[in-house]
Order: sequence, then structure tokens, then C-alpha cells
Amino acid sequence: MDFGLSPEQRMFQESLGRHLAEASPLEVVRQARQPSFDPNRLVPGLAALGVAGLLVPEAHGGLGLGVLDAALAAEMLGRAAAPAPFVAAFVMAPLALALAGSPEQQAALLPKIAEGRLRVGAAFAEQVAARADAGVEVVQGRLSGRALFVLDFAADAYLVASRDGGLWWVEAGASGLERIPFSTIDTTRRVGELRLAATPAEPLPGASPAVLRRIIDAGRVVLAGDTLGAAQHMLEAAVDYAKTREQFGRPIGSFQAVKHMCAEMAASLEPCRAFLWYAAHAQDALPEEAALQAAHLKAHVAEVGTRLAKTATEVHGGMGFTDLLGLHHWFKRIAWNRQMLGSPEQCRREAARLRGLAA
Amino acid sequence: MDFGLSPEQRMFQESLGRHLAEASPLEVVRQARQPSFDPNRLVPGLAALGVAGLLVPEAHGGLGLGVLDAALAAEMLGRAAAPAPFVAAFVMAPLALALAGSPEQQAALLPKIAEGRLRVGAAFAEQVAARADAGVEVVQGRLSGRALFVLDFAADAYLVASRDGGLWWVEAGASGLERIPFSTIDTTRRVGELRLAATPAEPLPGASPAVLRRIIDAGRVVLAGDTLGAAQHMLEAAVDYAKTREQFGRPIGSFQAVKHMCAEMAASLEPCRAFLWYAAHAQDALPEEAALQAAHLKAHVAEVGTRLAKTATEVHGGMGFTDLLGLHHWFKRIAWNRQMLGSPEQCRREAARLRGLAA
Amino acid sequence: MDLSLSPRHQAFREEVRRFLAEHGHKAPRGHRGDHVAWQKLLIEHGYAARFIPREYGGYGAPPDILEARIIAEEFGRAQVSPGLQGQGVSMLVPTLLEVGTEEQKRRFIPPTLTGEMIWCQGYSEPQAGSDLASLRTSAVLDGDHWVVNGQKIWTSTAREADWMFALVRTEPEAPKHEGISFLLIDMRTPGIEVRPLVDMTMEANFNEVFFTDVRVPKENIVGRRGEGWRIANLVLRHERGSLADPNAMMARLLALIDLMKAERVDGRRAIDDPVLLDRLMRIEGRVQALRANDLRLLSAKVNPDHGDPRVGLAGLLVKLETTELRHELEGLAVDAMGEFGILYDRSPELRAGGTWVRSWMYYLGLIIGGGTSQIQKNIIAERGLGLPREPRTARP
Amino acid sequence: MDLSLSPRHQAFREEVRRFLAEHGHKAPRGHRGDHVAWQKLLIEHGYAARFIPREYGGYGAPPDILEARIIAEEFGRAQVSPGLQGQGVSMLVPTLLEVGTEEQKRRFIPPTLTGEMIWCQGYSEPQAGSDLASLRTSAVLDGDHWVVNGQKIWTSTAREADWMFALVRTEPEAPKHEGISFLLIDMRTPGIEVRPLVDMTMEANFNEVFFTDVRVPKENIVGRRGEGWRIANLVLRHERGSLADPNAMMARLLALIDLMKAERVDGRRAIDDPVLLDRLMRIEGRVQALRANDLRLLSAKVNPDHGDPRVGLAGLLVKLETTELRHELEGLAVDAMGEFGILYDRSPELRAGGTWVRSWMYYLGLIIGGGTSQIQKNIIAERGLGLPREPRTARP
Repeated sequence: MDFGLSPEQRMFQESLGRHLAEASPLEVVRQARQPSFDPNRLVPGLAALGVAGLLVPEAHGGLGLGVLDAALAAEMLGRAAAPAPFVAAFVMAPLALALAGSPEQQAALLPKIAEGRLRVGAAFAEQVAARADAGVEVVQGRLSGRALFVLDFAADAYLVASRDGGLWWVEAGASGLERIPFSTIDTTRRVGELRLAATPAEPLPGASPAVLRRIIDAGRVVLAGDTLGAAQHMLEAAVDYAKTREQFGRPIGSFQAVKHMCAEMAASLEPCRAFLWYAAHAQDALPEEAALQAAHLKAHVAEVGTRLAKTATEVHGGMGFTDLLGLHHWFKRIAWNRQMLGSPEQCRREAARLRGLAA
Repeated sequence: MDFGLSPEQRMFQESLGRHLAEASPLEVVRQARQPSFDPNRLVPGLAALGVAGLLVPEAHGGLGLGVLDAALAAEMLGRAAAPAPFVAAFVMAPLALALAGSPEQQAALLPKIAEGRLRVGAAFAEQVAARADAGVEVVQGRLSGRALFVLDFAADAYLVASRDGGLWWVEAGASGLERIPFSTIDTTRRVGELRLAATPAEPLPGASPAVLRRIIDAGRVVLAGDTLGAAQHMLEAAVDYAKTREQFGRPIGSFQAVKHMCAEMAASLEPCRAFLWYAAHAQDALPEEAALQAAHLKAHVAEVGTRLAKTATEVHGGMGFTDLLGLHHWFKRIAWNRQMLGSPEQCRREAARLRGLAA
Repeated sequence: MDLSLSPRHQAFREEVRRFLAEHGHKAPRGHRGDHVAWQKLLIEHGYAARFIPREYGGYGAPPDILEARIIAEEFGRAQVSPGLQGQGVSMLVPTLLEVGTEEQKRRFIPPTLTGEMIWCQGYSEPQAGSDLASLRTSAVLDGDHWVVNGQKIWTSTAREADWMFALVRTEPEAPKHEGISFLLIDMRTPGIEVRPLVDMTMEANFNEVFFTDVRVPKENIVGRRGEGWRIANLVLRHERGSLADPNAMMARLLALIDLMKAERVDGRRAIDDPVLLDRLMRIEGRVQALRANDLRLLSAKVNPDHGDPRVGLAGLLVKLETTELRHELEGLAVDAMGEFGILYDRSPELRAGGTWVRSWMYYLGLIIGGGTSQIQKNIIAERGLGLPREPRTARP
Repeated sequence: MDLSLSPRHQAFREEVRRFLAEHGHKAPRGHRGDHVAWQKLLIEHGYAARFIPREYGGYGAPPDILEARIIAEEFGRAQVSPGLQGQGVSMLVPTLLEVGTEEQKRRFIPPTLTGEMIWCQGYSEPQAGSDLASLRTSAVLDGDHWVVNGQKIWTSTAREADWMFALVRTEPEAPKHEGISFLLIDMRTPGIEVRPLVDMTMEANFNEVFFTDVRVPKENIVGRRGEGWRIANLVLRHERGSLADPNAMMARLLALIDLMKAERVDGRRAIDDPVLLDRLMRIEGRVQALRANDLRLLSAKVNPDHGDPRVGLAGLLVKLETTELRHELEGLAVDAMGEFGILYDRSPELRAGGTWVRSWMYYLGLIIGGGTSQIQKNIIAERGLGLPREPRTARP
């Protein structure tokens, strides 16, 4: 029995962390909001480290690892607030292809994903929380409708879940496809709307509600990993600030109020790490628990992260509120993760259903 | 415009406080759990101060005052954790008789209530939250069924609300009436069950759902007043303890953590005072707001009180947990008030209904 | 307990309503319209600067808190601008009335009241956050001028302002609270540089102001040398309460209810989600508590013989409780919208211009600004409850 | 990441199950049954005192944390008493093994393991709560005896105990942490008075113990004079974690779910109230987080080369988070029952013997006891995050 990370996993996190410290320092995080910023700028570097191919089977040029490894990567991306695609492009998309793609689709697409040459967005929002005027219908093998909050929107192609539980591959240049980018408070990741009007699309033959469930659950775990990393960054920033900033002639970290704010942050956050490991491992190895763990994890980490983001900002005083330290990018990353692929209330409702406690 | 207490109201509170400091010191609060303790022992003293007749019209020997005055009395009773009947005996009962009693009933009963010679319990719990096997039916003018959590249970007679919205006067010695006292964590007030089997009862002719509503709302405001007083006592006890108890060579109240616990208690509690005044005044003078204010007040004060009771106990450290200081009597009083006549969740659900936001 | 108005105040309310019906259409809306002309009209009729003496450009009515409240309520209900609310009118004018020289009053108050002279406040500094009195910006007397060097931060209207009222250190040898003076500085003086300070809303709601050998005429000091801390505190107390208009919070709550009726997820309106509805009702209960608390504070001002011993405490808690509650209220709106809640800028599908998530962040700034929640709790514990101050620390 | 057990440990689990199937019926239940006989049987088979050397009355197996966990899990699942868990076994025995003399080990450990010698702990004093090291109970050497005077409090099994292990001040001139010694005191010695201490549950879960000229043989000191603080801290660390069995919390959560399925208000089961269900799911998520955290701690103990740099922090937070969460969990049960939730004693209509509301109060005691939440936060901030200690205060 070994509940912890392997030396390889630790080394992978460390090297990814070092890479991001160089490739995505605060200046780059700031630049991400400029229209001129290429949202896929970090992809080649990530691909070189294997991040793009984490979930791609070795037979298709990837590392063939699991959701746990993806969650560990997400933690480092969140920690750096890295302006890069990940949850859709390198988790949900390869997982979907591996689970539901035809051998031809897998052979054609997975190697390119692993190399970082094919960036894929994921349109699953309506499967999680349906909005009245959105959703994608299939008519004679073509797609029509609206898909909102498509993740990793700056993509070459999209995986679109249709209302009937199907999964479709849609090229960015397909006919009848209109792409409408959204702006959110988080400027490091792209979302948007796909409008489809009899748009040609290729079905993934193995699609089923159970497969969709697994993809969404993996996405939830990965977003929780991102929040864990972002929150860890904010906690460490707050602790460092508290040690150096002086007021009333002493470091503010020697005031019990500030100390206790830091202690409360750490006490609530640190168990999220083991929880992430467990829930991610469940996606890979404990199928009977996987969905429940993903729902609980997503909700719990979102609540802890939201409170922590507020507290860490307060510890920084006015500086936390300004753009000078850039702390708000992490605050917003946590707020964004909270709402995507299921809000805490919704995840808890689903957890209750999975436990057989609600209809 | 004058939003505050009159000099008479202030004086009334002060004299009641002085009286209770003598008549109900901690030793008496402790004694209340003994079987030999007369639960109506404090009634004559309260009656002499006018507390029993607050809501009895002057024509019937009372003071003819309003729910606000009752709430102010409740605050002082809660503050002393006084082992005495009040919410049913001297608020809900006289209000019910004044609103729905026949002139004969009023003339016969109200003066005795005001004199403290007639103690009345109130059986309304099923009107607030119905339990499957409880409730009182009327068959040929007689009552049958179970009434749970009858307030001020050690009584000479009971006002019983029946399922059809009627109100009934039942003598304690009536035939077919069985009285089963309950034990709760709060040993200062008595509740119990009435089992009725074709028990003779006298109807109050003016009963209606609207009248029941007013009686329950007044009860809610008064319980909130009791919680305010009990919480105020706990806050003051915690502040006094923090000023005198020394640890690490200084009073614990000079530690920021303890200071901030006290500040949070005060900041959450003090607005409850104005809220109580407003909601109680609404019962007397603003009928269109009365029910909503009562529901919101009951829920809000219960939440503030529960958190405060926990925090004040923590400030006292181990001493707060023991019986030595008796602090737990106030803790339990607050916990008891929270559950009676509508829990916070239930009161908020009702508030939403009253606001037209829920069915 | 009597929440009714006297016949005189009822008549005054009618008068305000008549004025609004007749003149309301002239009011500026947002950035459009002539603010100065409107302000002058309001002063003329006594709906702005009502209680400021006539000789300083005000309307000269005797102070009456209920009249002020009636004006605020009626202008709010009619959604008409109640005139200037800036720091010049709300903070500098009361300060000058209390401690200014006759000449300062005559020179500065009238144009401030009309909006022809715009002020900013220069208190905070980067190294002096919660510990405001440790400020370092220095003013050294050189002939007939103070020479000012240093930096201010959190200056909200520095770019528009003609003048700044500032705290500067004039007595470097004195204990820190006693070395500060209150200075009026013309923003066009050479050596002043204003830099916008972008905050987490990605807007520049505040600025930094840098002073390099800025020469300020000697007579522009308010009060005596070293009295600045005391003078600033006279008015800071007002600021702590001014964030806390419970009527504004109630209006915001009503807007949230409308939002929750409009947003649908899985075919269900947000308001029909019992868990969100419970959160909403929790907040409404707290808003009601703070509204009642505000009525109590108002009533104590109206009735000096109120005999309410805890009303001081009821005032001290307002900043803490209001900013925290408001942040939660705005946060519930974000949650009720789900993914739509975090849309921003001019995004497609944006609800209400993104004001909910912006306010959610802005109110986190207000929790911090003007004394963080930690400082507020110190104040409540020490002034409100009489708990001992932090002991002096031993020098190592 | 591998949550499976080795074949050896799987076989051990089977062995435990076979033992339980064969002997489980002999186990005492609550106060009934022969605890000493059961304990001896357990030691004989290696399910109690498993890792204690044979020469001191234990089973003598090499330490193996997973075996310990398997025993705990299987006994828990079978609802069979896992033998003695008191402070003698959990705190004194490890202390003596580490710092006791050979004679102390041979004299005290064997009867403690069998339950024939019962211990209580004498650390806390009325004037020394969070500041435990400021204790005042004195022990003065007089010939061959220590003469003990003073008072202890929060002594949980003082009425049943044969012996007490206590901290006493033997060096009044030394700095406060260095003047304390660790003493073993026979509770039958003249001059000891035990008074039950009733707490908010109205039960006497604790006691006060008074010492008046109590003579303790000189050799009953453990370790050297002045080493008591260090010795006590060796074991206190274990106590902080021992309140935190997440399996017990999960079992309690399942019981809460059963309760919420059974309780009905207005014809609706409590579990069908979406607001209560949301609170339940919130708590379940937090329980899951703490279960995973516990697995991590266990794994780090099993694998000394775990390379997990933050596992220390993960251990420091357990007491704080577990006791607060448990108090909330029990409080939700009270709320789910409504008025029935506060019934107590032997009231008619009482649910589950009143355990929910009793536990709700008892866990408030545990939040306070063994280091209040405030002390826990200091520890997390200082040891876990490296924040500076409170500065020494200046003497006035």
C-alpha cells in the first residue's frame, strides 16, 4: 500500500514547475489578455515535456498515464496561472478519443495531440447544466445548435457532445460553424460559443452516456487540481508577504490575526491535496467510486479555494487588490474553475444522486 | 420619528433585570433541573412587576402593551436564563384570548393571567412543523390526538390549536387528557406532550388561520428576544473572562485571536437588537410586514446566537465546557430557542413564501 | 418607538417630490449632463449643501437629519442624481467648517460645493497601510513654503482633482501621531505626478501620486502643525459609515432577486433552486438586521437624548458587517449565474454589463480599504468592548 | 499510488477475521464482560500490545503500521472491542519504553497492558490552560520522597485509576519549561482527593485532583529532574492525532444519513429537504478530504522514504479540522430532528439515546481540550508555515 506520489510523479511536477517558472512568469500571465497574445504559445514547450501526451496511449506516441498525472500537471499549471490550454485539449479530448474513437480516429488524431500540433476544444457544458436556448441537435448526421462555454476555445477542432449523448469531431473550419469568443474575468484561458448550422461532423463511434460521464469527471478532477495549485500559490504568496511586510514595527505575520488567517488557509487547503490524489486515482483505478469522488472533490476544492482566495487577498491588504502584484490572476483562475463543469451546489446535488439520496 | 426604546421601556428592562438578578441567580438556574423545583416559582414575582399582564388589555387588569414590550421582557429573561414560563403563558395565551376569545372568556381568564394565578401552556407545534403521528382533531366538539412540544408545559390549562385552524381551551384536569413531560438540554423551561382522547375543550370563537399566524409570529419574536438576551450574557461573560484570565503572562483578551472572536460576536449580535425592535414593532404596528419580519428575525437571531454560543464557550476555554461557571445553561437556552416554533431553515423557507419567491 | 414622520417632515417630503417632478429631467445621468449647473440648482433649492451656512455658499438651513434622509430617499426612488457626493463635499468641507480659518472657508468651500473645485484625498502611503500614522511623505518649511516629498496611494480621484487634502509629516522628531499636519495642495503645482493604479477589476479606480520638491504656500495648512492626525480622525469616522447605506444594499438585493428569476439552468429558474433560495433568504435576513441597525443610528442622531448606551457599538460594526455582507451578496449573484457569472468586459452573453462579478471583486477591495476587517475588529474590541490594546513589544 | 495490500497483509487480515469469528463472542460489550480476560486473550494472539516487547508483557511483533490498521478496521467492522485504549496504554507505555528505567518498565508496563493497573493523566491545571508549561503543582524532595502539593484538572479517569502520571514543578528557579519533572503517583497515597467535574453534557467526563503533602517515592520520577516537559511532548503529539479517526467519522456520517431518512417533518423526510441535503453533502465532502489526508499520513508512516515534504503540515491540521467538522456533523443531526434534536436525558420521544446532541456538546469540549483551536492555529502557523512567534511583550 502506497498512498502518495511516485518519485517519477514528483520529478515530473518539479520539472514542469521549473519550466513554467521560465515560460510563464508573471509578465506572460499579464500579457495573456492582449489580443495579440497567442493562446497556444506555451503548447510546444508543454508538449516537449510530455504534458500534451499524458493521456495519449503509448501506442499513439503519448505517455499513456492516468488522470492522476493529469491532475498533477493541472496543479502546476494552476500554480503558475499558466495561459495555456489543458483541460479540454490534453485531458478531455485524448480521453474521449481513447474511450470512444474509432481505431482510425485514434491513429490519425492522438499522435498529433501528443505532439502539441492539434489543439482540441471541448463542448460539454450543456451536458452538465443545460441552458434553455443552447444545446446541439443531430439532423441527418450534421450538427445544429449552440454550444456554450466551450473549453480551450482557441482550437483547431472541437469535441462536441450532442443532446442525445453522442460525441462529434468538428473541424474549426467546418462549414456552418461560427465561433464567438467570450471574455471572462480569467484572461489566462479561453472559452466561447460554437454556433452550428448543419455543420458536418464526424461521430466517435464508442460514445455513450457512461463515456461522457467519465470525460466530465476527469475534467472536474483536473479543474480541482488547477484550483489546488492556484490556491497553493496564493497561500504561499500570503505567507511570504506576512513574513516580510512590516506594520506597527513588526512583520504582519507576527500578528495573531494574520497568523490565524494563514493557518486557516493551510488547514483547509492541505487535505485537498490528498483528496485530489485519491479522487484522481479513483478515475484510474476505482470505477465504482470515480463519479462520486469527482463530484465531491470539485465542490469541496471550489469552496476551499474561494474562501482562501479571499483571505489571501486580505492578507496582502491593498496590494492584494491592485494589479501591482498580479495576485488577482490566481483569484480569478479559482473563480473560473468554480463555475466550469459544475458549480459546487450542482456537484453536491449530483453527489447526493450518486449516493442514492436524491432523485 | 423615533426608532428606539422609550424611557419607560428602558426602566422596565432595568427593573426586570434587577429583579431577576435577585430572584434568579445562577444557583436558582441550576436548581431548575431538580424534580423538586417548582417551574412556576418565579411567576408571582414576575406578575408583581407586570410581566404576566404585559399583553393583557388594561380593561382586564393588564398593562395593555405590545409585542415589543414582551420581546424586551424576553431579552431580560434570556439574559438571566430565568427558569420561568413566558412565551406561552404570558405572550401567546393572552394574545390568543385577546384576539379570538369571547368576551366571557376574556373576562374570566385574562385577569387571572395578569395576576399570575393562571398559567397557560400553548400547543402550536403541529401548526409550524407537522409530525406524522401528531396533530389534534375535533370530533363532536371534543379533541383527540397528540400535541407535541407544548410550551410552558407546567400549566393550569392549555391553548390547543387543532388541525382545522381552531383554538381550544383545555383544562389541565380535563378528562381523557394525559400529560407527558419531556426532558430537553435546557432545564430552565418545560415542554411536553398532551395526549387527548375525546377531551372536552372550549373553542375560542374568533380563531382563524390569520389569528394563529399572529400568535406564532409573536412567539417567534419573543424567542428571538430570549436568544438575544442569552447571547448578550454569553458575550459579556466572555469579554469579562478575557479581561481577567491570564495566560502566557497577559490577559487573554490582549491576544488578537481572542479579541477578534469577541469583536465578531459583538458585530454580529448588536444589529440583532435593532432587528428585534423593528420586527417586534412590526407585530404591533406594521401588519403587512409582521410575518416576514418575524420569520427573518427568528432565523437570523438563531444563526447568530448559535455561532456566538460556540465562540463564547471557546473563549472560556475548558471552564466554558464545565458546569463550574454554568455558562452552558445559556448555550442550551439558545439551542432550545433555535428549534422551537420553526428552525432557521424552516423560517427562511417561510420568508421566501411570504416574499412570493416560493410556493 | 414611532416610525412615522411629523407633519412638518411629511410636508417636506411632498416638497421634494414636487421639485423632482418639475426639475428632475434636468439632472445629469452618469457622465452625461452638466453636473455643475445641476448642483447649483440643488443648492439654490436646498437639496444640496442644505446645512452649510449661506456665507460659504450653502443653503443655510438648520441641521436636520431626517430632512437629509428624506432627500436621499426621494432622489433614490426617482433615480435622480442627488448632486455631488465626492470627498471634497463629504470630507474636506466638514473639516474646514470645524477647524479651517475664515479665509480658508471662504476660499475653498463655495467652489467645492458647486463642483467647480474637485478634491482628492492624500492619506494612504505604500508603507503605511493599516498603520496609517506611520506615513512618511514629508513637508519641510522653506521660507513661505512647505516643500513636499514622498508618495501617496489609493487616491481615488487624483486625475480629475484640482486640489488634494493631504496628511504629511512636518515634525520628524515627534512621536508618530504628533508629527503629522493637514495640508491643502494644488494639483497643478510642479513636481506632482499622478499614475493610475489598476486594480483587480482591471479598472483604475485609484491612483498613486508622487511628490518631488512640491512647493505649497505656508498658509495652506489646516489647523496647527502636528494636529493633522486629530483633524483627519474627525472626519475619517464619517467615511467608515458612508460605505454602509442599507437602502442601497436593499436595492441591490431586489436586483439580485430579479436576476435569479431570470436565470435558468436545466430548465429551472435560479430562484427555484432551494439551496440558492436559502442563501438568498439568509442574506435578506442580514440585510434586514443592518437596515434596522441603521434606523437605530439615525434615530440616535435625531434624538440626542436617546439614552441608548450601546449605540456606539452599533456604529462601529457597520463597515465590517456591510462590506462583508455586500461581497457575499454579489458572490451569490455570480453563483446563481454559473458560468455566465464570470463573463466580463464586453463579452457576448454578458449579464448586466458584468456589474455583479465586478462588484464582487470591488467589495473585496472595500473590505480591505478604509481599515481592513482586521483593523475593524481591533476597533470594535478595544473601543466597543474595552478589551486591552496589543501590548508593546519588547525590543530584541 | 497503490491502495492494494501485499499478500502478507491480506493473509494477516484473513487471520484477524478468523480470530474474530472464533473468539469475538467473548468480547466485553460496554460495561459488561471481563475486560482483563479479553485483553489477555488479545495480547496472547497479538491483537493488543502487538508491538510491545515480550519481556514487558507484549506480543513482541516487529512494528507494522498496516497490521495495526487492519486490526482496527476488522475489529471496527465486526463491532468487537479492540481491547484497552486508555491513557496508560496509549501514552504512559510509549513514554516508559522510550525513557523509563529497566525497573520502571518491568514494574509498570505488564499490568498496564492487561488492564490490571489503570492510569490517569495529570497535566492540566486550573491556572495553566493553553499555557500548560506554567503549571504550579510542586514537588519538593524531602529525604527519599517527593512531597507534592497542588491541583490538577481535566483528569478523565481519576476515579477509576490506580496510578497517575503527572507533570510537577521540581525546579522553581528554572525557566518555566525547564523546571518540570514527570512523576508516577500511586492514587491510594494519603493526601489525594478526587472531585468529579460535571461538564455541559451534565456528565462527569473529567475530574479535579487535589494534592496535599502527598509523599511519592523518589525513584518514581521518569527521566531526569527538569526533563518533564520534553518527555510529555514526546507523547502529546500522539494525542493530538488520536481524536481523528476518519473511519469513525465516516461511520457517524452513515448513521446521520439513516437518521435523516427516518426523520419526517411536514410529511417530508429530512433527507429530502434540499437545504439539509446540501449541508450533508458539504460535510461528506469534507469527511472525504480528511479520510484521504489520513491515508496520506498512514502511508508516510509505512514508507519512511515517502519524499512527501508537506506531510508534516498534513498532520498538524488534523486536530483542528476533525473536531470542528465533527461538531458540525453532530449539529446537523440536531437541526435535522428539529425540536426532537434537543430532547435529552431519558425523555420520551428521545432519538438514539440523545447521543447526537450530547456529541454536539462533547465535541465542543474537544475543540477546546488538548489545545484549543486558537492554539492549534498558532502551531500550524509557526511550525507548519514558519510564521514568526508572538513577540515577547514589554514589561510595563
